[in-house]
Amino acid sequence: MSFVEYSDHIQDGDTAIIYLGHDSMMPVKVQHGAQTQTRYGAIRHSTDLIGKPYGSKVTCSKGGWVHVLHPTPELWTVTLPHRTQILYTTDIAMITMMLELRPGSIVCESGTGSGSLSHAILRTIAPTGHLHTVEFHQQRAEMAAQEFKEHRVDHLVTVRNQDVCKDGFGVVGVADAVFLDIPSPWEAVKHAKAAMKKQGGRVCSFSPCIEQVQRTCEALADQAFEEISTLEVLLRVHDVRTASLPLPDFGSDPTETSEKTAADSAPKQTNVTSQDHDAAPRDPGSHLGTSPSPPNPEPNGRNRENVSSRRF
Amino acid sequence: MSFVEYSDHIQDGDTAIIYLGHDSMMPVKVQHGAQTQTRYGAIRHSTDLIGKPYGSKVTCSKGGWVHVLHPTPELWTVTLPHRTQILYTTDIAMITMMLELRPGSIVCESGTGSGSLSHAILRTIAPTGHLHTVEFHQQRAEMAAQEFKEHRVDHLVTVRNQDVCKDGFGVVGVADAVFLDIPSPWEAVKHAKAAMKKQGGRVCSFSPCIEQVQRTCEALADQAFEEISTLEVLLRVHDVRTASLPLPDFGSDPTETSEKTAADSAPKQTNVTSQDHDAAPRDPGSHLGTSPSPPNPEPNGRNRENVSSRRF
Amino acid sequence: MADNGDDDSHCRIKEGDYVVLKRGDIFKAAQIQLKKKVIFEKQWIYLDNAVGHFYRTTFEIGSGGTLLLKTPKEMESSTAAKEAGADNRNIVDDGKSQKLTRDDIEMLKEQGLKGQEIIQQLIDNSSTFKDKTEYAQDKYIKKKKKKYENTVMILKPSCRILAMMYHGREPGKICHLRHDTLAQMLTLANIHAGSKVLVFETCSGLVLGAVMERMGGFGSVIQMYPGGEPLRPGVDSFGFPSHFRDMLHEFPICHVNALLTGTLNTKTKDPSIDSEKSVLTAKDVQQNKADVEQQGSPEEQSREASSVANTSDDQEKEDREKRKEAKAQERKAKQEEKRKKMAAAAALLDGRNADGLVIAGRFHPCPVLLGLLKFLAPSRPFVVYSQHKEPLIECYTKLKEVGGTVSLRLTDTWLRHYQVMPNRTHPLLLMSGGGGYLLSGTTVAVDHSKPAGSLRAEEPAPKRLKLTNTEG
Amino acid sequence: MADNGDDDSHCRIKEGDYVVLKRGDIFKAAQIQLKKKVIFEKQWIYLDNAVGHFYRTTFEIGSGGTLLLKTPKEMESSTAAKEAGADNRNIVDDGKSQKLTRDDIEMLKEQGLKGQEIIQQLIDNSSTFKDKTEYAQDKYIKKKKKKYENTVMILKPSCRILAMMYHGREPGKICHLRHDTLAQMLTLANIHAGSKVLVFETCSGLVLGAVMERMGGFGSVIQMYPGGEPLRPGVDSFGFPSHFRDMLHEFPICHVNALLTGTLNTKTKDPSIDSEKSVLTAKDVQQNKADVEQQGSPEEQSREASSVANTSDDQEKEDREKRKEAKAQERKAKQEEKRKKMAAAAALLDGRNADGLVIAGRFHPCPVLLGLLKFLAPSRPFVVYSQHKEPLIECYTKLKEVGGTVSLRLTDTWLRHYQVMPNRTHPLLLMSGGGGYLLSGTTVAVDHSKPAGSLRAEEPAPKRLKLTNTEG
Repeated sequence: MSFVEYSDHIQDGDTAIIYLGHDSMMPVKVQHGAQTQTRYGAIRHSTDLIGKPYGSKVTCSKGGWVHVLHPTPELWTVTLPHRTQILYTTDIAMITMMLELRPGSIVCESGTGSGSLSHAILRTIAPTGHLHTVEFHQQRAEMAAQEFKEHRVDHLVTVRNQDVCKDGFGVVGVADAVFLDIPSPWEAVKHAKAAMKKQGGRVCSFSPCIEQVQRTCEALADQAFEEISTLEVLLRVHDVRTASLPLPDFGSDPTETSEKTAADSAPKQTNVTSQDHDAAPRDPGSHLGTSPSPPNPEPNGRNRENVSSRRF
Repeated sequence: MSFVEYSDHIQDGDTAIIYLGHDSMMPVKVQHGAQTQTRYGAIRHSTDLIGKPYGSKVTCSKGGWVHVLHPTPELWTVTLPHRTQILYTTDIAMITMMLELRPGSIVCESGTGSGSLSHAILRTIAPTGHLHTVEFHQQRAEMAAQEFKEHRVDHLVTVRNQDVCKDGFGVVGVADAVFLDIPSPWEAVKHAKAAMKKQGGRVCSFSPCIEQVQRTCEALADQAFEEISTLEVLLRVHDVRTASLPLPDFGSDPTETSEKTAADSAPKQTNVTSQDHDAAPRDPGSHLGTSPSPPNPEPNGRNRENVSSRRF
Repeated sequence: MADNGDDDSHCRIKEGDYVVLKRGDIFKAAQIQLKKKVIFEKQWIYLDNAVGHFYRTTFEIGSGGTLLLKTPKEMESSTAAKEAGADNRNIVDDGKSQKLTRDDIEMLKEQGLKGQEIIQQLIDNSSTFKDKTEYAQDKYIKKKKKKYENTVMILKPSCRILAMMYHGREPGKICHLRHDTLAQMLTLANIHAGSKVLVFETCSGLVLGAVMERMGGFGSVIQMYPGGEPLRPGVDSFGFPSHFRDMLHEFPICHVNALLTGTLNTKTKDPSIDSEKSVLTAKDVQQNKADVEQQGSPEEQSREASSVANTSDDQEKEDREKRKEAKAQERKAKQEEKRKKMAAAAALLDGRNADGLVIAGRFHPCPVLLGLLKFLAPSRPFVVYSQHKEPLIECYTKLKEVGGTVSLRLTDTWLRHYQVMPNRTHPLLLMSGGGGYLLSGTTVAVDHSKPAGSLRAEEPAPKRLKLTNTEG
Repeated sequence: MADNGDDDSHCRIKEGDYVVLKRGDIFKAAQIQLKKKVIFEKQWIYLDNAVGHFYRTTFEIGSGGTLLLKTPKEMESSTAAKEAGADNRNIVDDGKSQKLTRDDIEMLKEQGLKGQEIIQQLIDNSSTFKDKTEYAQDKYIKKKKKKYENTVMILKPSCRILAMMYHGREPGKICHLRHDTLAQMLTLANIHAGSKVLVFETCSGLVLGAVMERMGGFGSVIQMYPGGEPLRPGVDSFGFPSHFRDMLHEFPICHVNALLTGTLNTKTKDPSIDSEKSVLTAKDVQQNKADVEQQGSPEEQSREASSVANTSDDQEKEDREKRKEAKAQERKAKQEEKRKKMAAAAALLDGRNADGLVIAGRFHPCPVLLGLLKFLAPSRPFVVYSQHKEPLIECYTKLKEVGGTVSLRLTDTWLRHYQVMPNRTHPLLLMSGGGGYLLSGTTVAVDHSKPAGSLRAEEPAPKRLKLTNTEG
């Protein structure tokens, strides 16, 4: 198992995702001799997991069963231990597209946070790209580095524990894309520019408040980023279910036979398949972005095109 | 006919709404001897309209037909001559509820604009309420007054041609509700407060830009309005239609009979009733509001509760 | 409304008033009754002390549930942002930042500390508070305030407040109708004073009350109800002046066909001599009972059951006979009352010249709409609410088929709130979908040149037109 | 990507490059071919002069359609807000504020005035411009700029740009798939280098190209296509390096059942000696032709028709024979080519261990999904796009019934842009619904303890599991 390559079988040291039921999952570090408690009972790693194919159904000690899934950045996002507010898949998908990430991309990111986006970036840029991720909180930086190792993506990422607003990304002129998720992104814009390839690239900033977006847009424009755009993506989840609607009884009606037939021939209950949506988007951090575009170091257009987005 | 009372028959001097087809309507001033051209031919008012019941189908000179509808504030909103950007029904509905308008309410409004909201307010506060509407543009104020007369609601409204930010609403201590739709609503907040009953009331401001909303919220808070809230209502219109989806052909499959049956028994075309929505809300002016709450003239809570909303 | 500004008596809370209690975003309808406990957010409250104060006054809930006038602006932002960190890099999350235990807090409460004092204690005992960013500090205070502040504001009810209350507390009871959707309904149906409006709803009377509020006591509202008694507990909560009741009529839909075909007999005094009528009323009573049972009065059921089980001697038998007779009398009186009401409503409906139709609730809207549209004059708006889109698609398709309506629109609205604060402005959650769907349109005189297939729907049209001509 | 920063050759426009032309929000895919006219926004353009310049350079379109390098920042906000009214109270709308007539403007254009010069003329000749508010002035300039500015920017294609281009220009060709929805698909299906992905789409190859872009030349993409030839005109527009083609395989779904049952013969060299195979290929060719015709090559059709009509002498007959034979040869070669391709794809599919499945398009997704899910290994994601919600509800219900999947979600996304400008910040239109719906989920090993009713779906499961075991 690795977060950038599928395996068929569960091995010692893997991180697997236990699927307990709808919207209920947990990650587990697979270790010989270890046990994991679930609400359906214990899972013994040596006998229940190791050597089994991913996707298998595992019967727990209390007789209930679960499925064991291969980790993906998306499953990780909904199961990872939160050390900070995290980015969710809806925003991650949009950021990945707006930054035009692909295998081989060199990406700078700050802050690393809980690593939710980092894993998705690594998945997309592997096997030939690299992620430079900067986190000012030491404990978090260390935990992220540890996770990258456990998830076998550490060869694709450099974690730096520094203040991106003061010290930048630690690299210059290498990045195709820069992502900012920090309280004062405008202070990091010049570092973002410095980290980018001189031919240009894209930047995306994610902020909850409109004032942050405004200041970031200004800073981006000042640094000659072009085509700055701000956007928000919201996810709506539809529940599929069946509802019964009673029919009204207008009483007997001897004169209007057609009317009567229409009323009586209909069943007393009508089944409708109906979808209800979350009253609110699932992802707590909804998404607003400014997609700026990039410095113009030469008059004839070696421009970088950028996106910055913001979180609510 | 009046905009606050239904009549059954079309009379000379009425304003009627010609319904030409889906989303296609036009208003007409009914006059003995007059003609109105439509794409289906001419309508002669004396023979085709006057004396006919509202809702009638009228055959035009080219043989096409239309329906003649009784005017309502909602039909007026989609057919009125635009002298300004106007408020649409989705926002009007929300404003009416948030301002807690009802028969008898005394309301102040500025600007009058094209009178779209004014008509809806008058409908709701008749027969015992009153609308004080202020418009700084002289031509517009005059045209609005003229329309109110034609629509037989002039007894319910006072139109003032003045600058609300400088001169206020022309009334003091009478309003249950105040509505602002002006470029600098914050400059009118103190006048809104002055116009209100001393026991309190509600205010709503409608602005396109977030900066306007921010300044208005500040001004409202300064004037001791309480429970300021900002909101936006968006309308989605669903088209109902039927779509056909071709079925794939996986080829013959002699061994898996059940599979085959499943595939072959299905029709080649499946009808789905599907709804497409406007990619964007119908009402061009979408809606954001701040629902503030009101001055606190006495320590023990004679508060006014207010709403202010803004337009995009 | 049109009162002179100096008489503020209607702005003061009086005994008997229907009011709404509010704390934060939580609302609850109540009536001001002296010495009567009201439960709000798990607390017992006596509202006695509110009498005489202005509406929108905020009270602190004292010991024993009495209301104490809250001194204005006691704290607000006093605690916030005195010393704030620039970011959260120094905060190590070890779950040990709060030194007060749950027991400590309970003790403070028992000592009678007010909410705001408890919050200050929590702040003083938090090791990380001063390192938090201003933003995080604010969030912390808000959260704690919600938990420990013990105040209640008393509001005058309105359709806006009650709609928000129901949607927040018991959305199932109003079929998840959101207040912005209700606002659209009232406007799309052109509800206003002096008109004659049909309402069919199973939303606890919220929709009916909202229509009545918008009509201000002028005109007529006919509640079409599905059988048994018309249910509208929510209407009381609006606290309407008593004359508003004069607007309100009711008609059971099980007699709609009889009314339409002219076979409805509302003249008979004694239903027992009219066999058809008798059948109908028996049915009413039966349905009524079913409804009452549904509403949850199992006592009566069990009482009846036990009385059947315990028949042993004659005395009991006689008693039972007497009770039976009294019940029969009562039932008769009720039926007579009902008959009168129905006659009045029938007279209003008979002209088929109603000005508006509002449908909302758990019944399949398609047959309801097709049945009740017949009572509208031409060129009148109607609006149908459903929690689900599918049944409204059915309505739409059916109406297109049978004709007699124009301007059909199937819509829903999204509601978005924004937080507007210096440097912290942002959109909040988008509420959508859950607010339900609306089908709206306008009636027109029915076209006679339609193909035979749609004859049924076309049939009543000339009648309708004629009625409008003669009675309008 | 991982190039050294100093080699900027890949950032420069070269002959033969696939590029995207951009003006405002309008995009168009094109190829750089010397002396070849390209039509863009109703104008003929020659792209020759772009060669050698950096991507993202903006050109002015000169007379005759040649590109001229635009001098940087020529005007921008130079005209705006020099003298602005405070509000619009003094503006009387009489439709006479612009003194230049349409003819005047056409004349200016003919005189060779550039867009920005024309706009300045319009401003100078507007009697109301200086009375407009700053906001209104800006709006005016923007509007005119859009109309009269005559520039084009040349972009390097990407999935982001092409998705926006298709959605803006020809949404019908990509089944109204919006770029944010495409972004969700690529992420939900965990598309990445080194995996084996099945794609079934009728979105002009946009989805296929997007998947290929995300795989960067590593792994395999198998395009499952409905018959005839696989259609993917949009893939060219991505301008992939040639080795990306090595990833791409194709398999006609009409052979899926044969493949699943092991009756597919891909070994035979000459299709004429294998009757079953022959039937299948004939069908292919026939479908192929139908597709080509649909794609709009009526020339060939009419040529064939005319050749039939004009047969009169032997020479012509002979020619016709020859042509027929040549065609048959060609067809044979094509079939052989096709057989080889199919054999390669079949080998990839045979293991039933694909890593991802992406379905998008106009076919009913339910049978497509159920058919193609069989090729996925357990614990692999799949995602289905449909413009309509209803067919995905069917998929959802069916999958719940047959089992073998978890984490099913039916979703759509809303996209909202914001204008962020000093004092003019506001949300723009909300794009929703029109972007389509997604059903996503993850495969699992199929459960054997299900009731008999779902046996059919359960049947292939052990096979699938075993294959995974032996080949994984």
